[in-house]
Amino acid sequence: MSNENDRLNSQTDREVSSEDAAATVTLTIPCTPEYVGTARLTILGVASRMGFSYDQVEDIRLAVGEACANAIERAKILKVENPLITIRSLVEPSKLTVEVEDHTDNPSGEGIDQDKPAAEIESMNSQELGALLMEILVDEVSVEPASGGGTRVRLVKFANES
Amino acid sequence: MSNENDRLNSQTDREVSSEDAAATVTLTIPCTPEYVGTARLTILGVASRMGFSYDQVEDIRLAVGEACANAIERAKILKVENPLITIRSLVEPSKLTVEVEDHTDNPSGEGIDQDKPAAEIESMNSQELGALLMEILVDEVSVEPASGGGTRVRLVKFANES
Amino acid sequence: METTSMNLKVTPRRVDEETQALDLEGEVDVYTAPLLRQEIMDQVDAGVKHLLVNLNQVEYLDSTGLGILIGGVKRLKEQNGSLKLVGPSARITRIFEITGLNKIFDVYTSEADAVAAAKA
Amino acid sequence: METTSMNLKVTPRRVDEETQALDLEGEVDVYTAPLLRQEIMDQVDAGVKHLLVNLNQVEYLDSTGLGILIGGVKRLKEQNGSLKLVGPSARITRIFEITGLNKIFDVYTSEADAVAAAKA
Ligand SMILES: Nc1ncnc2c1ncn2[C@@H]1O[C@H](COP(=O)(O)OP(=O)(O)O)[C@@H](O)[C@H]1O
Ligand SMILES: Nc1ncnc2c1ncn2[C@@H]1O[C@H](COP(=O)(O)OP(=O)(O)O)[C@@H](O)[C@H]1O
Repeated sequence: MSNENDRLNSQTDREVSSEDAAATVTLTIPCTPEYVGTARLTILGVASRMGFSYDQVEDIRLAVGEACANAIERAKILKVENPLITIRSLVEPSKLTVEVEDHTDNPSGEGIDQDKPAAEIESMNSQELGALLMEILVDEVSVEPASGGGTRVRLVKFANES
Repeated sequence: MSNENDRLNSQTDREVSSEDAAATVTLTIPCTPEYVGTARLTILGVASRMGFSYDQVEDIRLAVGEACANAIERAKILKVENPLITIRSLVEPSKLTVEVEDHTDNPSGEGIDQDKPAAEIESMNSQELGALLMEILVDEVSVEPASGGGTRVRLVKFANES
Repeated sequence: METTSMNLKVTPRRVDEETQALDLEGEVDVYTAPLLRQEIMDQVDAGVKHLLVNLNQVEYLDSTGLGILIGGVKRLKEQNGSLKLVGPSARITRIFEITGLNKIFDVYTSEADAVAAAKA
Repeated sequence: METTSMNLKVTPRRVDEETQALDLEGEVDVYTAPLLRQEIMDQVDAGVKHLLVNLNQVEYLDSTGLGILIGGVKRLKEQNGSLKLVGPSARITRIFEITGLNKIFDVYTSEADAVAAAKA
């Protein structure tokens, strides 16, 4: 019996790991500041299962938070009544795609430049900073009109090679 | 100026508090064990904003986890293909209502008795334990057929009087 | 306000000739419970007499996990051994109390107490 | 693996004649940023010269919060004072670096260093 116990003690610790099958998680929240924290927690739950590093999970969480903040800003400017945001996470073995869709209005403007001098960074408003953060924090950002007259921001983060 | 600073130092700390307007948060996840943790995080986000105590938030989180575990058990037994769970949280000033809806089958059986002797508790299966926990942890539990042939569990937790 | 871990880690650790500990860390839920069941079964199959399940680092325990612990208690009792729980948080102690499971589980604050009780 | 707080708490604290600290705790995001803006404005209105924003207990900072800190830096510079950041986590330091905001913010590891720099 002492031999068997030794065998048990020498076995490596087992950990549960995600099966990483393709799956979709969809969250709909009011397009208001109070609920962005809830969206970030949901994304934390989704991304944590995927073998991303701590910093990568935080990057995704912040990028999604920025996309939500943008949507809230648009809804406020356009005075949309009871606006909603839908956050759709597509989990695949190779990547996480998060679509943040609002039903406000389409954004104008171009992509933004990542190599601004300090003076220009200082004069950026927080929406521009948010767009810059999204560009830096995830691997792909695209913005397109959503069906039904809103904006869909698609964020893609690739999983680690292993 | 030193007077003004004193005034500032003596002011009570300000905290941001929720406005508690009626709002709905909807989450759809695969009806599989991997995603129950994501549902619990979302519920944590919703309930944390509502002035519940730490224990009350944990109670709601566990009750929702149990409702999801039940749905997963049913989907497994019934061999539903690509089953989903929808978790709808209705946030009102006086209470949080969480509906956990699956598209599996309707549950049979009655409500369960909270005053069992030890021998009977020992022989409960985990689904029965889960149902017992829901009954204890939230203020109201109801189970009803969902439109489209599944089960909807409705959990209600009342906010603290204040 | 809340520490969240998405996983469960189970580390077997030998205590003495006839006592084995399982150190759990994380969440025991419908996702991770099969791992706990397997680890307990491995111990039973290896002929362990007293099993201490260390809940000190467990932050979430649902009915699936409770069911597996109850099953473990029964299995070890059948072979004249014991399964004891060590160091649950206030939150998890509360779950044992409200479900009446404190009537079934032997719960100890410290591992030393649990070992002493197993030998008594 | 992650400590989450849903709120922001801002506590003003006097350091010396012309220096005031704001101790932040929690998340600075689109929801809580208006509170931070108000607290900074209150300090500016009260005529504070040097403002130290203590980020030690801040676990999340988004573009809304960054925008308000940038605004604070500008306002205090206008009145020949300063706004300095103290004790950001590795995570938040990284955010400053990748955005280039480390070129704009004066960041110090300890409050003592920030006070000394303000007097220099
Ligand atoms: N939803 C969005 N996702 C990504 N980038 C966006 C989004 N909305 C706006 N932007 C970007 O943010 C920047 C600022 O946008 P905006 O505040 O509308 O300023 P402007 O209209 O003056 O360019 C623009 O460069 C735009 O490309
Ligand atoms: N989704 C559910 N929500 C609440 N209680 C449920 C649910 N499903 C089953 N139950 C309860 O759990 C108990 C056990 O259910 P089940 O495992 O189906 O056992 P049985 O069919 O043998 O009664 C029953 O008392 C039933 O009322």
